[in-house]
Amino acid sequence: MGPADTLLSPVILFFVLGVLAAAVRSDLTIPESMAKAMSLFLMAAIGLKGGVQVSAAGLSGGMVAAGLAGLVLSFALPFLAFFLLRRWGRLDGLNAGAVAACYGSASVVTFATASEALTRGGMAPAGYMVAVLAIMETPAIVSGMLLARRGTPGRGRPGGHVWREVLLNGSVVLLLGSFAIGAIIGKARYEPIAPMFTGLWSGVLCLFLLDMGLIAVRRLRDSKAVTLRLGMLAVALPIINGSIGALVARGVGLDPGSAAAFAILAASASYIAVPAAMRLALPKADPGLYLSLSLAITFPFNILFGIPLFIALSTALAR
Amino acid sequence: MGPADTLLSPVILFFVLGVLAAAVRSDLTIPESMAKAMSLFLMAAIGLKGGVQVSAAGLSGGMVAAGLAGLVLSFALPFLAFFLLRRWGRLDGLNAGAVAACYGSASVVTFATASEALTRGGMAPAGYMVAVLAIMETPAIVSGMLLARRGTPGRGRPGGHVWREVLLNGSVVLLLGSFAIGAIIGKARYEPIAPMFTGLWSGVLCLFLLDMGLIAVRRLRDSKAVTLRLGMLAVALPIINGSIGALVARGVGLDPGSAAAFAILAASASYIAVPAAMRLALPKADPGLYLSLSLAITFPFNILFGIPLFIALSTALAR
Amino acid sequence: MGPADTLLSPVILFFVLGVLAAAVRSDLTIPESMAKAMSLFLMAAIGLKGGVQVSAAGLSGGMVAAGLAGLVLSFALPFLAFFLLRRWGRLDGLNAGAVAACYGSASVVTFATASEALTRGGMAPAGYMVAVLAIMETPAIVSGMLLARRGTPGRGRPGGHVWREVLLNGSVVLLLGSFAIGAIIGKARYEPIAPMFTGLWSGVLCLFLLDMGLIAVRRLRDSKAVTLRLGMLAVALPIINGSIGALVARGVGLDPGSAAAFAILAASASYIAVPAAMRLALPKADPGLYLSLSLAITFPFNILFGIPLFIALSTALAR
Amino acid sequence: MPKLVRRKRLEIIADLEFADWLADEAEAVGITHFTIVPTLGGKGVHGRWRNDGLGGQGKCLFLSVTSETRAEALIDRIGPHFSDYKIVMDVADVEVLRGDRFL
Amino acid sequence: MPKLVRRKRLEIIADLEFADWLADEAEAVGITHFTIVPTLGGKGVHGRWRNDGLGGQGKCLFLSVTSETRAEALIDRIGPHFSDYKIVMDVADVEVLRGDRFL
Amino acid sequence: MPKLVRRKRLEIIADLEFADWLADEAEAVGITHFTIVPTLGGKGVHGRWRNDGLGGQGKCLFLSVTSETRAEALIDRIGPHFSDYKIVMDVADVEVLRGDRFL
Ligand SMILES: Nc1ncnc2c1ncn2[C@@H]1O[C@H](COP(=O)(O)O)[C@@H](O)[C@H]1O
Ligand SMILES: Nc1ncnc2c1ncn2[C@@H]1O[C@H](COP(=O)(O)O)[C@@H](O)[C@H]1O
Ligand SMILES: Nc1ncnc2c1ncn2[C@@H]1O[C@H](COP(=O)(O)O)[C@@H](O)[C@H]1O
Ligand code: NA
Ligand code: NA
Ligand code: NA
Repeated sequence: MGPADTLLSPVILFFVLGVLAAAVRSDLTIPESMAKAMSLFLMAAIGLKGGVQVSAAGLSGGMVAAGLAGLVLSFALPFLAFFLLRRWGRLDGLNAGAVAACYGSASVVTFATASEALTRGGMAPAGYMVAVLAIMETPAIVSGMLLARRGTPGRGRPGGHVWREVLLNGSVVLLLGSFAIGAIIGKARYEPIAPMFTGLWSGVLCLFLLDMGLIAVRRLRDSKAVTLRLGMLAVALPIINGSIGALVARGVGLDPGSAAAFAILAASASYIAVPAAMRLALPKADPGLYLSLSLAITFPFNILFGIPLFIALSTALAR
Repeated sequence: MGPADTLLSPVILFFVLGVLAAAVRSDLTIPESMAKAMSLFLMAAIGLKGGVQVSAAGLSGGMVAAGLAGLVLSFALPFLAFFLLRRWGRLDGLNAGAVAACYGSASVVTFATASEALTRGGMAPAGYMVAVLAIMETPAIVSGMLLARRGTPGRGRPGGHVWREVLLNGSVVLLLGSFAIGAIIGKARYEPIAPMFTGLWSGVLCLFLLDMGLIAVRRLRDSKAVTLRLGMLAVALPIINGSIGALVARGVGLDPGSAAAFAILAASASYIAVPAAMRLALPKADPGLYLSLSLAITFPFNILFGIPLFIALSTALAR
Repeated sequence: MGPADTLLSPVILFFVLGVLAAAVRSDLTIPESMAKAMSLFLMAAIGLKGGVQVSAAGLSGGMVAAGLAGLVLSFALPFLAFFLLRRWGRLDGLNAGAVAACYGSASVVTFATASEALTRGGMAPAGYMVAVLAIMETPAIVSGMLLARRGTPGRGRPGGHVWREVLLNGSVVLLLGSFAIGAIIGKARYEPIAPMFTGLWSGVLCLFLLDMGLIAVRRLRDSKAVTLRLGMLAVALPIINGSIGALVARGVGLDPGSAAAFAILAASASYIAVPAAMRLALPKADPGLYLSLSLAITFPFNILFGIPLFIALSTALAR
Repeated sequence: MPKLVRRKRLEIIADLEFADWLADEAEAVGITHFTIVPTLGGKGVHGRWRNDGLGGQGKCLFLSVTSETRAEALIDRIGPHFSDYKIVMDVADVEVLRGDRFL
Repeated sequence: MPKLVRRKRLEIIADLEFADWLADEAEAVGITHFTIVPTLGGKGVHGRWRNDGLGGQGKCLFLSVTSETRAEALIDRIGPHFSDYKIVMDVADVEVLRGDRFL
Repeated sequence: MPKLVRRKRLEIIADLEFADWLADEAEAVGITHFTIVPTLGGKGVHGRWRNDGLGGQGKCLFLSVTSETRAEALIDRIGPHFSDYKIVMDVADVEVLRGDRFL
């Protein structure tokens, strides 16, 4: 499977269509609740399919190792990002912490697109990688907040809801819940719901990425806070984090497909779960900034270049 | 098909996931218009499939008998419920009438979940049971209103719209309309739309029940009017009504699968069509009360325990 | 394929159900964002399938000829419509121009319904007809505006956005974009997304036409501006335009299926893209008027009678 | 400001099912212009609610800018139903252009 | 109340397609803050409408709290278009904290 | 008009995620009634935004009609957070029926 094959898949082409449409200022828009419905569908489908695969393969040492590696990595990656954002990016501590949290966490849609590409290329990641995805969503929020709050006194703010927001976040609950359901029902009972969750998967991903393309460009245009230095970091960070991820995956002995998925989780930046938590935890941080960087720069970069890059890197490391 | 088999279906597990997520106060939510879209889909699909089956099997005496039995039962059940709600539940006449109307009517989603379980267990109900469902939606509203209005003088209120609301209610029109379309087109012309209405059926039901689980718990939490006595009645009434339904179904000679479906229609309580009508017909009645009882207690009870119970009862009675 | 066959398809029956439900004032409604989601789906699906077919058949002279014919026709048809609307319809120039623009342009859903009927009848139109559809959406807006603005001085109004609205209109971009994607990916890469875009096609069309039936009747009821004369023109114009279209299609040598589709494009009137543009370009024109004529009269006429008529006409002309 | 005239802005929060009834009552006192705005949720004496798309919970905001006389007439007419129908209303002074459009 | 200052609250009901135009016109008189609220339907001299998601029927409520001077300037500027573009507007007195944010 | 009494109408524009927090703070000063209205987009010092259903952009309009005392108390309580939480608020005079329902 060459990179051309990835780039010419309908999923990617719809993303490009969204980018172009927004770039020429077309009024094409996806209704908000349709976008939300599609993201709920994608999370349920990804969880179910992962769970069914784990139920078929059984618990394995690889699963535990990958889960622990994901936990540690998600906690650790923001420290490096924070350092780079402050020094090279010239960002204040508060915003650097918020941005760092996004890059430590992971993006469901990037993972979904990568799974799609890997499966098409005959190197489908292990089912348990979905659980790793869910595990990696949250620890980064903790380290991001620790970093941001050094020297920022907090009192009487809506922060009481933050831990709830983080741990009981809708996407984490839906991902892990669907994963558990998939593991309980197994392959036979998955059959009746397969036409929806497997059959529609790629088609829904197309329309969802169309929307992401539209939103990425529009957000970038509306935002004023993105400097050239920060824009460069939004490309450098996924390359750095993804390479670290690929090495760690190699270290814990994942197969090439799972290792590529792991690298992409490390490379990707959250633009749904973490921003929602940051708005409550760090309300003074600028959402325009961390959303533009993760959604409008890093996300397209990963979709178009990161996925083929880390597939190639993981394949090379596996030799 | 054992009860474990019912309880471990993905449909039920998604309901449980919704209940748990809301119980731990996760912020997982399904957008309102997605919920409405799914319920429109379910009603159209249920109607179409029933109509196609009737067109294949032809009109039968069983269909007429079941329809009449449903009509009479829906009208009669509120009287018993009203009596119990006033005496044991200590409810005022107005609210007792509104609640009784809900329990005389039926719940589309409960029926859909039961159909799913019955079909999986090899005892699919007759196609015409969909028409019985549509027939049973309305008569209970009439008796509920009669009961509630004794001694409640009404004037100048939006009641003029009530009959329209009842008879031309969106769900009744969509159910009966799709049923008629299914009967007209028959099996061959149903083929091109089968990937949507048959293929996606179970998958959509999963996400819809996820939402129902979330809403049931949240409604119960927000409502203040539900006493312990009323909560107990919300479990007793489906058992009583369902048993009556099972006996009547046996009396009119339905096959075990259809009889189980009939019992479940009797046991179920409406939380869409009837509440909408009650708000106009009895605006002084408390929607928090009748919605909490029917949606937050009786609905989960039926999904988790009522369906296996009445399948077992109808099977036993058929011997 | 007889006309009965067209009229008894589930797609048409759902439209009739919508018309009847609205006529008896049922409260059945499709949520706005569900309607928008379905129309986005239909446009993406129609574009993709056309593109895939063109990629299989290759570029052809027929495609270029049909495209040019569509371009010219869409520009020319409003002149005839304008003349009739002013003389026979007694409409002022401004509103006549706005209405004429709608009739020169085309309706995606009418085209989709016709494609469905033609494909079912074994005379599927050529894939490139989708591109013709997209081409015909815009020129009519230009001539409609020219006609309406004679003598209507314009200054300082939101007209600056009009050209953008017209050329970068969401539906045009999505149609042409999906067409291009379909042409790039070809048949093999279309497979994974076929369960969504081909499998669900007819089912979604059913629910969409249910909504159109509801809306058509409700709009007609809410509007006060539709006179008997205008109502008659809303039936006469599709017959005239469609016949011209059938002759032109014959002239450029299209196969009968594509010719029927071409005739239906000419006969149909836009009620999505053009009205959106007209509100900005001619804000003084009455949307109630042009929407009622195109959506509430011409659209149902075409769905129920126009499609079988122009299929028959094109078949006859091909002999 | 050019020709601004005083009017009353009526804001009524009621169950979505009552929207048509409100329109009829408004019409009866000569108020023929209104706009309906959706809501997401709220809280009152009847507890917290969310617009979850299932039966019984949707409310709307019925907005009408009208003359003082007609505003009074409508309040007189529907005021008695407020507690039965769980209707909440407030009236504010506003100014408008083209006063003839706001009767 | 702490440092409340008087401002004008502009409420404009217009076709959704005019939202960008309204924003541009507001910007031209120095109003850079606004919020857009959706609507479900309404009625006016042009009859009843519902926001049914298809062409030509969606309206929005354009809300801006601003200084009296700028409110006047905007009304002067867009008032002449009101009848052409079916725009409806009302102005109310409100009080705000942090007056410098509401220019 | 029959028994109309003066109250304050608080209108707060804030991130949707702050709705529960606003409700808690309102409750703390005795305001137990409110309605939440959705928004489509807007513009402020932090730039243009659209409610696109993905993280970080949804705002809502929190509406409460209450007594002057409680309105003041709420403003005193949450006012200091306005600039941190990007909250915008305005207060208007309104009149209501059944004053006891608007404390
Ligand atoms: N004072 C108020 N301010 C804003 N909204 C209110 C007020 N009172 C009631 N409401 C709204 O009207 C609904 C019904 O009120 P109630 O009958 O008091 O439960 C509430 O749930 C709120 O959404
Ligand atoms: N006085 C008013 N109060 C509230 N909404 C109004 C008023 N006048 C007009 N509208 C709204 O603006 C739309 C267009 O008004 P019109 O041009 O009169 O049809 C109406 O359909 C209403 O939704
Ligand atoms: N003066 C105002 N009038 C109306 N809405 C405003 C105003 N100021 C701020 N907003 C809304 O509040 C949001 C946040 O404001 P800001 O913090 O200034 O970006 C803006 O995007 C607007 O939607
Ligand atoms: Na990451
Ligand atoms: Na029942
Ligand atoms: Na045409």
